[in-house]
Amino acid sequence: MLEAFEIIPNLPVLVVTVPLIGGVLTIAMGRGKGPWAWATLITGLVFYFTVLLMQQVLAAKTGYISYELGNWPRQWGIEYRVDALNAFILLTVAGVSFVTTLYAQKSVEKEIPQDRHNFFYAVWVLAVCGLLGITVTGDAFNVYVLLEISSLTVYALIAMGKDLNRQALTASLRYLILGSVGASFILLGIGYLLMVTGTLNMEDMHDRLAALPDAVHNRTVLVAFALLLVGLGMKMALFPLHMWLPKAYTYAPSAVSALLSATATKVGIYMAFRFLFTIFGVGFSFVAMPAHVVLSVAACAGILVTGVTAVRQTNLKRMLAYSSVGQLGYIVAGFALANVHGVAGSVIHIFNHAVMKGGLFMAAGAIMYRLGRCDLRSIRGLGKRMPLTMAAFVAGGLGLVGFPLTAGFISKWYLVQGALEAPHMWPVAAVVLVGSLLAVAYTWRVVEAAYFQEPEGESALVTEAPLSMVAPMWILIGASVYFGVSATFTGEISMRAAKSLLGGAP
Amino acid sequence: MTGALGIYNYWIYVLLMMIGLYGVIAKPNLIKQAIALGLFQTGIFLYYISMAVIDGGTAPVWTTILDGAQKFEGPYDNPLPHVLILTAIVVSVSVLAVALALIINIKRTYGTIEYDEIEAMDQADKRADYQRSQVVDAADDLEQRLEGHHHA
Amino acid sequence: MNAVVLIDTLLLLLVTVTAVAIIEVRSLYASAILTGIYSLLMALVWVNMHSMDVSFTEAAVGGGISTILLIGTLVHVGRDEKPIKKRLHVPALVFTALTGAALIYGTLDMPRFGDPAAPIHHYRVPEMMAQTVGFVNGTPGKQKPPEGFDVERYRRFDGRITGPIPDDPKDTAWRENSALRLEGLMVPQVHAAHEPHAEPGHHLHPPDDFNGHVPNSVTSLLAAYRGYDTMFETTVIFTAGVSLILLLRRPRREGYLQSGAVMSDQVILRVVSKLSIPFILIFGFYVITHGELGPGGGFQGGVVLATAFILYALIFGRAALYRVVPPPVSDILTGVGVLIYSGTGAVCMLLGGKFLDYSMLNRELPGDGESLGMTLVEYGVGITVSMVMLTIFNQLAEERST
Amino acid sequence: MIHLDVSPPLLAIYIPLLGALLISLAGRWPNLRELVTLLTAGALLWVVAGMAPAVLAPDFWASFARAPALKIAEVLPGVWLELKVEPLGMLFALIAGGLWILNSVYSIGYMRGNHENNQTRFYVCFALAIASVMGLAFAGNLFTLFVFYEALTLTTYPLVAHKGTAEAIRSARTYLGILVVTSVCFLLAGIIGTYVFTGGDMTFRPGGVFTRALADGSLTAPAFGILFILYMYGIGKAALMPVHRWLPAAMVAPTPVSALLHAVAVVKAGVFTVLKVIVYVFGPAVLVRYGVGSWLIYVAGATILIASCIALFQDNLKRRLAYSTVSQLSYVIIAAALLSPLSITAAALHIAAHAFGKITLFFAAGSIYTAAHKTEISQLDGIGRRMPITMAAFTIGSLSMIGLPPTAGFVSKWYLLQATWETDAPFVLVVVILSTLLNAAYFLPIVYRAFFVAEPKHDVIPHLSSADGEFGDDTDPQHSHHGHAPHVVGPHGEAPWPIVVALSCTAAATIAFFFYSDLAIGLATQLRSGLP
Repeated sequence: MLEAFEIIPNLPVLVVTVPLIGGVLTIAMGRGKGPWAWATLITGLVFYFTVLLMQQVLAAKTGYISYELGNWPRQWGIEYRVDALNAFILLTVAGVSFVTTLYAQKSVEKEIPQDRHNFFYAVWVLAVCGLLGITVTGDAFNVYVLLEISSLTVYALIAMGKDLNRQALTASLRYLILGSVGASFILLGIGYLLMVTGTLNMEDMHDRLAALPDAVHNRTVLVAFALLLVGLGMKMALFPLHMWLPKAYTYAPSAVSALLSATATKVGIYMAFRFLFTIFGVGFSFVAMPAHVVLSVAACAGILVTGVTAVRQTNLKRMLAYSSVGQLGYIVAGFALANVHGVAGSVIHIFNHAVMKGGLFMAAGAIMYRLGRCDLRSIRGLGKRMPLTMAAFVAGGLGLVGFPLTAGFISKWYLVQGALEAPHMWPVAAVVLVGSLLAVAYTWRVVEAAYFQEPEGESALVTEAPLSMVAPMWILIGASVYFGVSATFTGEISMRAAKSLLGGAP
Repeated sequence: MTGALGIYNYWIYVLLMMIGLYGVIAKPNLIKQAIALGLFQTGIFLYYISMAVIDGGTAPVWTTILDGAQKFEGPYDNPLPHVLILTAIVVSVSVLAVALALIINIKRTYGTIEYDEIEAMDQADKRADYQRSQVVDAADDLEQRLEGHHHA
Repeated sequence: MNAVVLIDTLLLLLVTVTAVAIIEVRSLYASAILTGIYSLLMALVWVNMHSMDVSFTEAAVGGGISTILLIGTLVHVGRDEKPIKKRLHVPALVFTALTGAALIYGTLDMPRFGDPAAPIHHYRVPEMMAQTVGFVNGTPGKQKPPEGFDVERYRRFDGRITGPIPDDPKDTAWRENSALRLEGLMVPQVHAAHEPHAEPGHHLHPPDDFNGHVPNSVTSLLAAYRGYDTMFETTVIFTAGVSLILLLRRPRREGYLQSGAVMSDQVILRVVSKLSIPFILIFGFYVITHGELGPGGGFQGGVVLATAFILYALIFGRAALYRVVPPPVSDILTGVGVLIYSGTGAVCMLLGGKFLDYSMLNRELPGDGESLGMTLVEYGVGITVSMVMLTIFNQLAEERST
Repeated sequence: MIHLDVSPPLLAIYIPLLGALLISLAGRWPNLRELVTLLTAGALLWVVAGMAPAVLAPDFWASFARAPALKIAEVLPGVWLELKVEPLGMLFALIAGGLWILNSVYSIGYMRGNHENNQTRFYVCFALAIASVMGLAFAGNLFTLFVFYEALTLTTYPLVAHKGTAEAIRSARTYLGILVVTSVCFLLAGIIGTYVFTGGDMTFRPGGVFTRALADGSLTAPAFGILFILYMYGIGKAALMPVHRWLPAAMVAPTPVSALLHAVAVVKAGVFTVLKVIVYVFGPAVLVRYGVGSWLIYVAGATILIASCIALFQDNLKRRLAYSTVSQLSYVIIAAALLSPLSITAAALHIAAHAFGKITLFFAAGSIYTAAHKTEISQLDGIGRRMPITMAAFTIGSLSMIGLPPTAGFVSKWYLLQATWETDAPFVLVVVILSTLLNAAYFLPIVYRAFFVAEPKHDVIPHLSSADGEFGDDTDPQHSHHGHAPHVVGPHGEAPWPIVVALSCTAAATIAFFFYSDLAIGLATQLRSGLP
C-alpha cells in the first residue's frame, strides 16, 4: 500500500500531522526517559521535514507550495500554502523546538513530577504541532483552530510551573483569559471578513477584498481590521497588550519558557503578517489604514518602556521576559515600515530572536537547575562556577544588544536601513538604536554580577550544568553567532519573504 | 427591512458579548470570570449562526436526496458557519475545563478564588522577594561606604 | 418580519436577561445553574435558526457537560462570590460600551439578516455543496468544479436572481430590479445525478455522488471539506483532557480509588439508571453513526456516551466506574480517538492520495470511500470526546474526595 | 559565506586570537602563560613589520586601487567583512604591535608586583583587545571598522572592571556606557546612513564614497553635514568633549591597561578612526568643498584647552595623565580638521609620536604605584632620588608632551605648525601655543617636585590613602608568594626590573623617534600622496 506514497509532495501536511500523531502517542511511552526520547524523535523528524520543505519552496518556480487537504479544491476545502515566509518560520519553530526538547530532559526531570512526564511531553509536542499548523495553513479559520490548540497546550505547560511557584497558576489563568479574549476577537474578525467575502481561504479573501469597491470605507471591513489587530496584538504580546507575558514566562518551567519565548509569540507575529499583508494587503493595511502609525508607535513605546522595566528586574527570567516584549517591538516596528528592508529585518529578527532568546532562557534554566533560583544575587561569581552557561548568557545578551557579529546586529542593520529608507520614519531608527542601549543596560547587570562580584552562599559550590543542557544551549547560541557572522542565507530568505509579502505594494 | 432593522439581530450578539466582557473585567471572582468568558464566546457563536440564516430557509439537511425526489424544497440555511461554530463550541468547553482545573489548583494553593486577594498575595510575594535582594544590595553599599570612610 | 425573526426576538430577550442574571447573581451555584438554562435557551435559538447540529451540541455541552463541570468545581472552591461594595464597575462598563459600539459600527455595512444575496450565501457555498466525488480523468478525485456544472446558475439561486450581483454588500438597489423569489433555492442538481451514465469526468456520477450519501451537509462540511479542522477540534478536546490530568491528577501512589458518595442504596435511582444506561449508550452510538443523515455526529454522540458513564459513577460510585473503565484504559482511549481520525487521514495519504482524501479508501466507488472515511472519523471523535469527558469528570471528582 | 585564509593582515588578527586561547589554556602556570604572551607579541610584530615594505613602495597606490580586498565573511548579502592594508592602518598597527611587547614585559612586573587577581583573564582580554586593534587597523570597509571598533570596546571592558570593586564596576559602566551609546546611536546610524545613501558602498577609498551621491543630489549638503557630525561624535573613543568622560573613568584599570589601551590602543583607535573616516569616507577635498567640517576645528581646540585646564587641577597622577590624553587626542583631530594634505600627515604622525611619550608617562606612574604605593602628585616630593630611572623617563615623556626637542612630540608638532601656516589658521596656532604653555604648567611641577623638593621625613611607610580605594586593596599578605618582587613596606627603591626595563625602552624610543622617524614619516607621507 505504500508504493503510491511519497514524502516530498506531502511535506506540508507531514509537518503538522507527524507531531499530532506523535504527540498523542507520547502518552503511551511509559515512564522514565521514554516520553522525552519519543518527543525528541518526533521534533527531530519534524525539523528534518521543515528543512526538506524549505528546499522545496526555494526550488518551486511559483515561489510557493500549495497542498489541498482531502483533495478538496482550495476555495472549498482547506489549503496549506507554504512560501518563503512560512517555510522560514516553520524551520525556525521546528528547529528551536527540537533543540529545546533535547534540552528539556534534565530540567523537566527536576521540575515536573515523574509520574506525568508522558502527559507533559504529549502536551509539549502538541504545542509544537499547533504552532506549526498555524504557520503552514492558508485558511483563516484553520488558523483559529490551531491557535486554540497551541494556546490550550501553552496554558497547561505554563501552569506546570506550579510546583516551583504558585504564581505559575495565576499567570496561566491570566493568560488563559486574555488569550481567549484575544482569540475570540480574532474569531470575530474572521467572521466579519467571512460575511463580506464569503470565503475563508486567505488568497481568496484577499482577492475578494481587493475586488470590493471602496473597501476602505466599508465599515465591516474596518472593524474586522481593528478586531484582528487587537486580537493578534494580544496573542503576540504587542505593547501595551503584553500584560500576560512577563509573569507567564517567569513562572513557567524553564524548558517551557525557552520553548515559548522562541516560538509562541513568533507565530503570533507570523499571523499578523498573514492577516495584514496577505489578506488585507499592503495597500489597505499601510496606505489606506494607519496601521503603520499605530503599530510603530506601539512597538517603539514597547521597546522603550519594557527596556526600562527590564533594567529594573532582579529575576533573570523576568528580565528576559520583558526583554522579549521589547524585542517583539523590533519585529513589529520592522513590518510597520512596510518596505522591503523593514519587513526583511522583521522576518530575520523572528529567526534571530528565537535563536537568541531560546538560548538565553536555556541558560537561565540551567542556573535554575543548579541553584533553584536565578536572580541577580544568586548568580554572583557564577562566571567561574558555570563558565559555559554564563558565557552563553553573555553571548546571547550581546545578541540582544545587537553587537556586531551577532545575529541581533543583522536584524538591527536591516531595521535601521528600512527606517531610513521609509519617509518620515527615522524616529523608528532612533528607537531601535536606543533600545539596544537599554539591552546593554540589562545585560550588563548580569555580566557585572557573574564576573565581577564574589559568590556567596551555596552558589560558591555549584558546578557547571550537565552537558545535556549546555550542549543544546550552545547550539542555539552558536547559531546566533554563526548567523551573525554569515547572514547570507537568512538575509536572502527574508528578503525573498519580504518581497513576496509586499508583492503588490505601490 | 433594509435599514437598521435588518441588522438588529447582529446587535444582540454584541449585547451578549459585552455582558460577558463586562463580567470578565468587572468580576473579581475567578469562576465568574470563567463563566463570563463563556458568555462572551457564545455571543460570537450567535453572530456566526445569524450569518448563516437565509430568508425562508430551512435546516441544511437535504431530505430530498434521500427520497430521490426532484422537487425543490425551500432554500437551505448556510451550513458553513454551523460547522465553524461546532468547532468553536468544542474549543470553548475545552478552555472552560482547563480554566476550572486552574481555578481548583489556585484554590488549593492560595485558599481563595477572588482575583484581588490573589493579586495582593502575589504582590506581597514579589515585594518580599525584591526586598530580600534589595537588603543585600543595601548591605553591600553600606559595607563599601564604611570601607571608604575607613580609608579616609 | 417572519416567524424566525419573531421567535428569535423573544428568545434572545430571554437569553439576554439570563446572561445579565448569570453575571450579577451572587451565588455561584445559581450562576452555574443559570448557565445551564442559558445554554438550553441558546439551543432553542439555534433550532430557530435551523442549526440543528449546533443546537444539539449546545444542549449537550452547555446544558450538560459545562454545568456538571461548573458544579463539580464549585464543590471545591466554595459556593458564594465575595460581596463587592460597588455593584457597578464603571471603567468596565465604559470599556465594554465602547467596544460594543465599535462592533455595532462594524455591522452597519453588513448585508441585512437573512439576505440571500449576502456573499456568504452565493459566493463559495453553493459551489461547495455541488461538489461531487467521482472520477477525474479516470482516477478518483474531486471535480473542481465538475464539468457540466453551471456555477453561475447556483450563484443565482437557479436563475432566480437576474442582473448583475454586486460585490459591495451595501449596494441593495439591484435587488429591487431582480426577479428574486425566495422559494426553491440552493438545491444541488440532483436531477443531473439521475441521468444515465456518461463517461467519467463529464457528468456527475450517480452511484458515487458524495452528497447523495450525506444528506446532512453540516456533517459533510465538518468531516470532509473541513475535516482537517475537525481533526484538530478533536485534538483540542484531547489536549483539554490531558491538561486536566496534568493539573489535577493525584500522584499515582495515592491510588485512584477514593470512596465517593454512593447512591446505589436508593432503589429507584438504581433501577432507573440501570434501565436507562443501555439506552443512553445505544442512543450515543446512534448519534455518532447517523451524523451523516441527520443532526448529530461524533461530538454530540460522544457527549451522550459520556453522560451514561457519569450517571453510572454518580449512582454506583466511582469505584464501580473504575472497574468498568479503569483510568489507564480511558487515558489510552482518549488518544485512540484522535489516532483513528488522524490515522484515517494518514491511510488516505499512504494510499497515494492527499491527507484525509477519503475517496482513496474505495477506489472503485469513491463516494462510498468518502462515506466510510466520514464514519470512521466520526467514531474517532466520539471515542475521544466521551473518554475525555469521563476523564475530566473523574479528575474533578477525585479532587473532591481529598 | 566564510572564507578562511592566512594572508598577513589576517594573521595579524589570528595570532593574538590564538595567543588568547593558549594563554587561557596555560592559565595554571604563570610563567608559561607570560612566555606565551611575549611570544605572541613578538610573532605579531614580526608579521606586521613584514607588511610595511609593500606599503612604503612607490607604486603602492596604483596597486591599491587594483588589489581586491581580503574577504573574510559575507555577513549580509553584499556586505563583507574584509581587510585591506593602507598606510594609516599600517602605522597604527606597527605602533600597537610594537608597544604590546614592551607593555607585556611591564605587565609581568606590575601584575605580579601588585598581586592582582584574575591575571589569566587579564592577559586573555589583553590579547583579544590587540586582535581587535589589528582588525581595526586593517579594516577594508566601514562595516569591518565598526565590527572591530565595538569588539575593542567589549574586550577592554573586563580590563577596566578588572578589580571588581564597586568603584571599578562603576567606572567600567561609565566607560562602556559612553562608548556604546556614542557608537550605537551615532556611529552606527552614520554607517547605515552611508550605506543607504551610497547604495551599499562602504569601501574605504581615498577621496571618499559620497561623490556620486552628492553629485546626483540624492544626498543634500545638510544631510551630509549631519552624517559628518554623527561620525565625529559617534567615535567616542576619540574623546572629543563632551564625550570624553569615559577616559578618566577608565583610569581605574591596572596601569598596564591604562598605558597600552588608554594611551595607545583604545584612544588611538578613536583618532585613527576619525582620521580614516575623514580621509577615506568623506575625503578632505569634498569636506572642504561643502564646508561642513570647520566646526570640528573649534570643538577640538576647545577640547584641547579645557582638558589642559582640568589637568592642571588634578592631584591624582593618572587622572592628570588622562586629561592630558584628552587634550593630546584633540591635537590629532584638530590637525585632521584642517583638511590639508600636510595637516593629515601631521595628524598621522601625532598618533605615533604621542603614543611613545604617553606610554612612558603611564609606565612611570605605575612604577611609582608599585614601588611606593603612591598615586597623588602631592606625595611625590623627592621621589626622584629613590626612583631615578623612573623619574628620568617621566621627564622625557613630559618633554614629549610639551613638544620640546629632542623628543617625539616635537616632530609632530612641527608638522602641525607647518600645516597651520599653510592653511592660514590663526585659531589653531593660538590653541597650539596656549596648550604648549599649559602642558608645561602641569607637567614640569611634577618633575620639579620629584627631583628638587626634599622627601618628607615621616613618609616612609605607605599607608592606604583614600585614593588607594580607587585602585583596590591588594595588600593582602597571603598573596605575596605570587609575586617574585617582595612587597614594599619600608623605604623603597626602584620598581621590579621588568617595569624598569619597559619604561626605559619606551623613554629611549621617545627620543629615538626624534632622530629616526623615517618609517613613521614615510607612512604618513604615503598617506598624503594617496589623496586625490
